Amino acid sequence: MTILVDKSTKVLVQGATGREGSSHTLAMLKYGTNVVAGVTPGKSGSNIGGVPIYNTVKQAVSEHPEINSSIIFVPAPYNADAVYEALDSGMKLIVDITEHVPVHDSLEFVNYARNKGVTIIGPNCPGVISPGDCKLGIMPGQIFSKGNVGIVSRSGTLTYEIAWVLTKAGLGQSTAVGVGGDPIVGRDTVEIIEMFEGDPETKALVVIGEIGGDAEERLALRIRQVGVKKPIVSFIAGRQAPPGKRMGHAGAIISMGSGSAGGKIKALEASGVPVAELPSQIPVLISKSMRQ
Amino acid sequence: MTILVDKSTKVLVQGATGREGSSHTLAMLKYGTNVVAGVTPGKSGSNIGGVPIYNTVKQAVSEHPEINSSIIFVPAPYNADAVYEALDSGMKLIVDITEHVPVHDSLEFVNYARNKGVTIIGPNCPGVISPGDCKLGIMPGQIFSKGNVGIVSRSGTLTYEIAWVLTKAGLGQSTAVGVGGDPIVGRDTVEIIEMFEGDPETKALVVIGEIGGDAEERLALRIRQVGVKKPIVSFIAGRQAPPGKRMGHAGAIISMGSGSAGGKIKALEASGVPVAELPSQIPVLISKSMRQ
Amino acid sequence: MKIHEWQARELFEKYNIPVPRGYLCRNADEVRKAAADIAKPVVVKAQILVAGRGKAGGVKHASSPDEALSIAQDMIGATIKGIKVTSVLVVEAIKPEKELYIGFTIDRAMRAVTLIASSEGGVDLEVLAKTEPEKIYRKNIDPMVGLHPYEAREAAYSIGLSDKSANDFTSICLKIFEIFNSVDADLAESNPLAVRFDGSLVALDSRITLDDNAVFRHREYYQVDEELSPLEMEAHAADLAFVQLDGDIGIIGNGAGLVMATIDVVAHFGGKPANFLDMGGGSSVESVYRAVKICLEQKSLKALFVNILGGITKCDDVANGLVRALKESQLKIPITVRMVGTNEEEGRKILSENGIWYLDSMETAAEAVVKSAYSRN
Amino acid sequence: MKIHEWQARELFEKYNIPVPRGYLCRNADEVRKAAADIAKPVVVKAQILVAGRGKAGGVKHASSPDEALSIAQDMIGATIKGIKVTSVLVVEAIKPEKELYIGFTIDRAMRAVTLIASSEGGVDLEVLAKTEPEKIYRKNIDPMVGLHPYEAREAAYSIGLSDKSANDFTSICLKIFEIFNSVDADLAESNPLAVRFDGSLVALDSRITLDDNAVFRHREYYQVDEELSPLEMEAHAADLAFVQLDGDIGIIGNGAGLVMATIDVVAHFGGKPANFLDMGGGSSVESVYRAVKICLEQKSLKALFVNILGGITKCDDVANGLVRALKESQLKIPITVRMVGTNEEEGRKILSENGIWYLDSMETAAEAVVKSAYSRN
Repeated sequence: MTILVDKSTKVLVQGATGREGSSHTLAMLKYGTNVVAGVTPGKSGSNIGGVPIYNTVKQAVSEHPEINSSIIFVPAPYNADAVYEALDSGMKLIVDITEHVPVHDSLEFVNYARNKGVTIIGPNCPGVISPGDCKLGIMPGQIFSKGNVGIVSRSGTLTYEIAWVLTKAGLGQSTAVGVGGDPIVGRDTVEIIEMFEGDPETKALVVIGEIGGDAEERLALRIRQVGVKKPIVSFIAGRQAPPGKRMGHAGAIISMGSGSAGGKIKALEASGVPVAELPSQIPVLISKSMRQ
Repeated sequence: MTILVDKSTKVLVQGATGREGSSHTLAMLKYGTNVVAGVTPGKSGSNIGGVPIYNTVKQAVSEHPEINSSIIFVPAPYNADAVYEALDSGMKLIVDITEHVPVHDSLEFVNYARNKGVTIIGPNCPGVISPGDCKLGIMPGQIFSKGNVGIVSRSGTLTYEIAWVLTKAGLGQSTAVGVGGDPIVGRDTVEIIEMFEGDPETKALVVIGEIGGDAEERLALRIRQVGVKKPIVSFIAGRQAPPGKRMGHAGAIISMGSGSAGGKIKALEASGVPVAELPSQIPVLISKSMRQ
Repeated sequence: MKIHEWQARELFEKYNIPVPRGYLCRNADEVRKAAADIAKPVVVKAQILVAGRGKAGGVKHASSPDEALSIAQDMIGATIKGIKVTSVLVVEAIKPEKELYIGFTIDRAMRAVTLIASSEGGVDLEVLAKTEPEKIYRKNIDPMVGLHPYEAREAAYSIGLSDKSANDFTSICLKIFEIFNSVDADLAESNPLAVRFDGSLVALDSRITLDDNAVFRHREYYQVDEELSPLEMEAHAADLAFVQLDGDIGIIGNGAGLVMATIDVVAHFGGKPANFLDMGGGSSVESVYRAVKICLEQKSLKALFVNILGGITKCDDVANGLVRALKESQLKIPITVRMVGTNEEEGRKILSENGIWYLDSMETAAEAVVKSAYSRN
Repeated sequence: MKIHEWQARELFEKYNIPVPRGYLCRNADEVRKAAADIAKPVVVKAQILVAGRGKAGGVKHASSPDEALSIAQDMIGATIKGIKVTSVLVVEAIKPEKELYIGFTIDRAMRAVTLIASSEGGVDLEVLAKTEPEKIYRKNIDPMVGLHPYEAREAAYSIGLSDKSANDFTSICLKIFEIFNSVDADLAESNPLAVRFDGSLVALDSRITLDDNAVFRHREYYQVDEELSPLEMEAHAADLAFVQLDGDIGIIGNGAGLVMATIDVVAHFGGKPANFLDMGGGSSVESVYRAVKICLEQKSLKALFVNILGGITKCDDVANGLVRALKESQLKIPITVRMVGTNEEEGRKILSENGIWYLDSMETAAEAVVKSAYSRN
C-alpha cells in the first residue's frame, strides 16, 4: 500500500492538449501511469499519445467510468472552473498542477472539496508519485525509486533533489507528495503526515518545508501533543531568506516576524525532529532515526 | 414518541421582542413549550414573560447550552440572516414562521441546512405541534388534542380547521406539521411523511395539499413505487382556483397546466389515497382506512 | 412579477448579451424614425405583460420605415388580449440559421435553480416538453455555489453546439444566470436565442419574471400587473391577496388554504364564489375593514361569507373591523360569519352586540350562505 | 500587491464607508487649497507603499492651510524610507472618542477568511496580539458562504460596542468584506476605525493588499512595488522571481524551494549569495537567457551558480539559453552549472560543446562555486 495513488489510479488529464498538459500526459504514460482520457473544450475526437480527448469531464467519465483521479493543467484564470468540473464528476483525488491560481479561487474550491470529501493536492504543486506504481504529477520519474520513505514537501524541485539523494543512498520512497507552494493548498503537511501514519508501507518520513505560513510549526505542535507513529526527519529551505520578501512561491514569505526557517527548525527540533542542514544529511538522519 | 418536537425541545425565539414574536413567545409559554431564551439585537437584558433576551444567538446558546431548536419571527429582509445565525449555532430544528421571504434567500439557506443536516420547517409556515408536549409555532393550541393522527399541511389555517374537525371527532394528533406555503420549503410533504412512517406514535396520516408545485404528485408517485406503511387520507384545497392566478400563498399557482387540484386528486386517488371533498369527511375516511 | 421585454432586454444589454439593434418607442413617429435608423427590415413588438402576444397580433414585421409607421399607428393605443398598448419595441429583423432556447427557472422539489436549454427554440417550451422531451436539456444548479462555466459548456455541447456557437452559448448562459440572481428572478429566458450565419448567437427575445417577495430589493422594476382587474389592483395596493372569480358570493377568510377550501366548500353546496380574499395572518382591525370594503365593491354580490379561524388572527380584531365596514357600507346583502379560535369569545360578543349572526362550523356556514344568497331571488 | 491608501480610501468611499473629508494632492499648492476647503485642522499623509510611514515623518498634522502648505513643501519630493513622495492625502483631522481595529485576512491553516476586530485600534495589531491577545476578536468566515450580517454583529458586541456604534460597525464590517472579495484582497483593514462623539464610526485609515495572483482581474490597481530595486523591477517585468541579497555569488535555479536551498547550501559552505532567482518550472530558452542577463547585471558578482533539476524544465532548453546569454555577456566571472533531470544528456552535450563546466551534485557544485568566487581574489 501507498498513499493517494497506486496501480488502481485511473487518470483524467484536464487541459490535456496544452503544452504542459500534452508533454506530461506522454511522460505519465511512459512512466506507466494509467492515463485513461483527457479533456480540452472543443478538442473532442483528438488524442494525445493514444489517450482520447473529450470536450467535457462529464463526457470523459461517461465513456470511461473507471476514472477516479484527475490532474489539472488548466491556466490560472480558468483553473477553478476545471477544479469544480472535476469535483462535481466523482473524482476521489484531484492534483492541481497550475501555478498563480488566485487565492480567493483556491479558498473556495478547497472548502468545497473538503465538504464533499474529495482530496485536492495543490494548486501550484508537482503532484504525487508512488514510485513504480503511479506518477500523477510532473516530477521526473527516474529520480524516484520504490521503498519505504514517505516524502511530503512544499516545494517541487527541492523534492526531486531530496528524492534523488535518497535514491542514491538506496532509500526508496513509498509515496512523495508535493503539497504545493501556495498559501492555500488542498492538503497541507500535517494532513499528509496523518495519511502516511496510516500507511503500513511507509516506515519513515521526510518533511521538506520552507519559509512562510505555519505548517511546520503546526506539525511540531501535533507531534508534541499526540506524538507521531513514525520517525520524521526534515529539511527547511530559506535559512538565508530576508524577511518581507516573497521567495518565488506565493506562500514563501516571512511576514510580521513569523514563518522564518529558524522558527520552524526550532519548533521541529523541540519536538524531536532532526532537521538536516544539507540534503545529503537526510539519508543519514533517516537511517539513524529508524534504528532508534 | 412524536416527530420533530416533544418535551425535550428547548426553544430559542429569534425576533422575540417584535409584535408577533412577543405574543407567540407568551402563547408558547402558556401552552407549556420550553421556551428558554429569545434574541433581538440591541435588546440584551430585557425579557418577555420572564424569558431572557440576548443580542445574539451565540450569546443565548452560551448562556443556555440546552437550546436545540429555534423559531424565527424576523421580517423577510433580515430573515435569511437569522436563519444562518441559527444554522451556525448548533440548532437541530429551525421553524421559520416569516412570510414573504425572497425565494433566492430560502433556496440558499435550505441547501445550506441540508448540507449541515439541520431540519428547517418553513418559511411561511405555522410551525409544528405535538399536542400536549410542545407547540413550536403560531397555531391556536386549544384546537389540537393528543392522539395518533399525523398531519402534514401546506396551509396554516386550513390545518387548524382540519385539526379541529379531528379533535371534535375524538381523533387526536401525534404531530401536526405545517410545511409552509412558499415554493421552496425546508422539508416538503414527502419528507414529513417519511418521518411519520418512522414514528410508532402515528397510526394514520392526513395530507393537506393545495394547488401549485408537485409535492402531492411526488407523494403519490412514491406511494406507487415504494408503498407507504401507514394509511393516508387527504384534502386538497383549490378545486375552484383559476389557472395562472396566485391564490394567496407564493407557491399556490396553477402554471402551464400543472399543479391543479384535479391533477393532484387524480394522482393521489390512483395511489389509493382517498381524498375528502369536505373537511368533515376526513375523520370518517381515517376511521375507515385504519380499519382496513 | 413580470417585467417588460424592453426591461429584460436592457438587462441583457447591460450584461453584454448580444441583442438585435432596437429602440423602445411610445408613438408611431418614433417608430418610423427607429426603423429608418436601423435601415433594415424590423419587427414591431407590443410591450404588454401577457403571454401569447404574437398570435394576438402584438408582433409584426415591417420591411420599410413607412410600413413600420403604419403598423405602429394600428398597434399603439390598440387593446391586445385586454391590455392597452402604450409602447412598442422596434428591433432589427434577424433571419436566424437556427433557433435555440435558454432559460433559468426554480425547481421546487430539488430546491435548485434549473438551467434549461434546447436546440429547438422559438417554440413553446411547455409543448416541446410534452412532445419531444429528449430535446430539452436540464441541469440543476446548486444555489449555494452558482453556475460554473463548465456547466454552461456542458449544456452547449449537449444541445449540439460547437466552436463559436458553443463559446457564445457558454458566455450568454453565464450572463443570464448572473441576471437571474442579480434581480431575484424566478424565470429568465431567451426564446429564441438565434444562431446567425457565422455561428454567433443573438438573443431575439428576452423574458424575465421577478420573485414577488424580492421586489423590495428591486423597486426600480416594480410593475403593476396589467392583467389584474381594477379591483384586484386596489386590493393588492391594500396588501390583500384578492382574485376575482365568476360567481356571486363574496368570500373573505384568513389564510390562503382556508380561503381556497372555503371556496371549494361553497361550490360543493352549489354556491358560486365571486372572489378569493385572504386577509393573511395577524390581520388588524384596519385590514379587515379594507377587506370587507373591497369585497363589497363587487357588483351583483348576492351574499358575503366571512370565514375566520383565529391563530395569529384575533377574532375580536376581525369583529371590530367587520362592524365598522358593515356600518359604513349599509350592507344590503346577507352576511354569514364563521368565527372560531383566538379571542373567539370576545369576537363573538362584539358580533352579537351588533346583531351579526355567526356560526361554528365552516360547512354549516357555507350551506347557510348559499341558501341565503339564492333564496332571496 | 499593496495599493495606495488613497486607492483603498476610494474603494471605501465607493462602498459608502464613512471616511474623513479629504483630497489627494500632487503639489503643495493643491494641499493648501484642500486644507482651506476642509476649513478644519487636517492631516497630511505621504502616499508611499511602505509600512511605518508615520514614525518616519510621513504623517503630519496642520492646524491651518498655511501650515499644511509648509508641511507639503517639505514632504512632497522628499524621500521617506527610501521612497520618493509624489502625492499626499489631505484629510480632516478627527479627534476620536475611541479607536477600533477592523480587518480581514486569510488563515492558511483553516483555509478561511479571518475577520479580526479589536476595541484597541490605532496600535500595531501584531504587537497587541503578543501583549494582550484577549483584546483581539477573531472569527473564521467560510469562503463558500461569505460573511453574514449576524457575524459582523457578533464581532461588534464582542468588542464591547452597542447602539449606533454596533450598527455602524456591522455595516462597515460587511462593506469591507465586500471590498475584500471584490478586489481579491489578501488584507483589507481600517486601523484606526474611529468612534466619534455621537457613537458614529469613521475609517481614519484604510489599507488593502491584493493577491498577486489575481492582479489579472484587477489591472486598474496594478502598481509597481516601490520597495523593489530597479533590477528587481526589471526581473519582475520579465516574469522572473528575483530578490536581491547582500552577497556576491549569483544564484539561478528552477523552483523556489530549490533556489532557497541552493542559497542555504552556498552559505553553508561560506559563500555569500547575491540574489534569489527562480526561473520557475517549464522555463524556455528565452527565459533562461533573460534570467542570466539580469543576474549578471548585478555589480561586484564574483561567481555565478546555475542549479537545474529538470522536471518540467528541460535541461537542453536551459543549456541553450545559458550559451546564448554567456556569449552575449562575455562573462568575466567563473560559472558553475549543476544540471540533472529531464533531457539531461542533451543539455550536457550542449554545455560541453560550448565549454561550460557542469556537476552532478548540488553540494559539490556549491562548494566549487564558493571556491571559484573567493580564490580568484
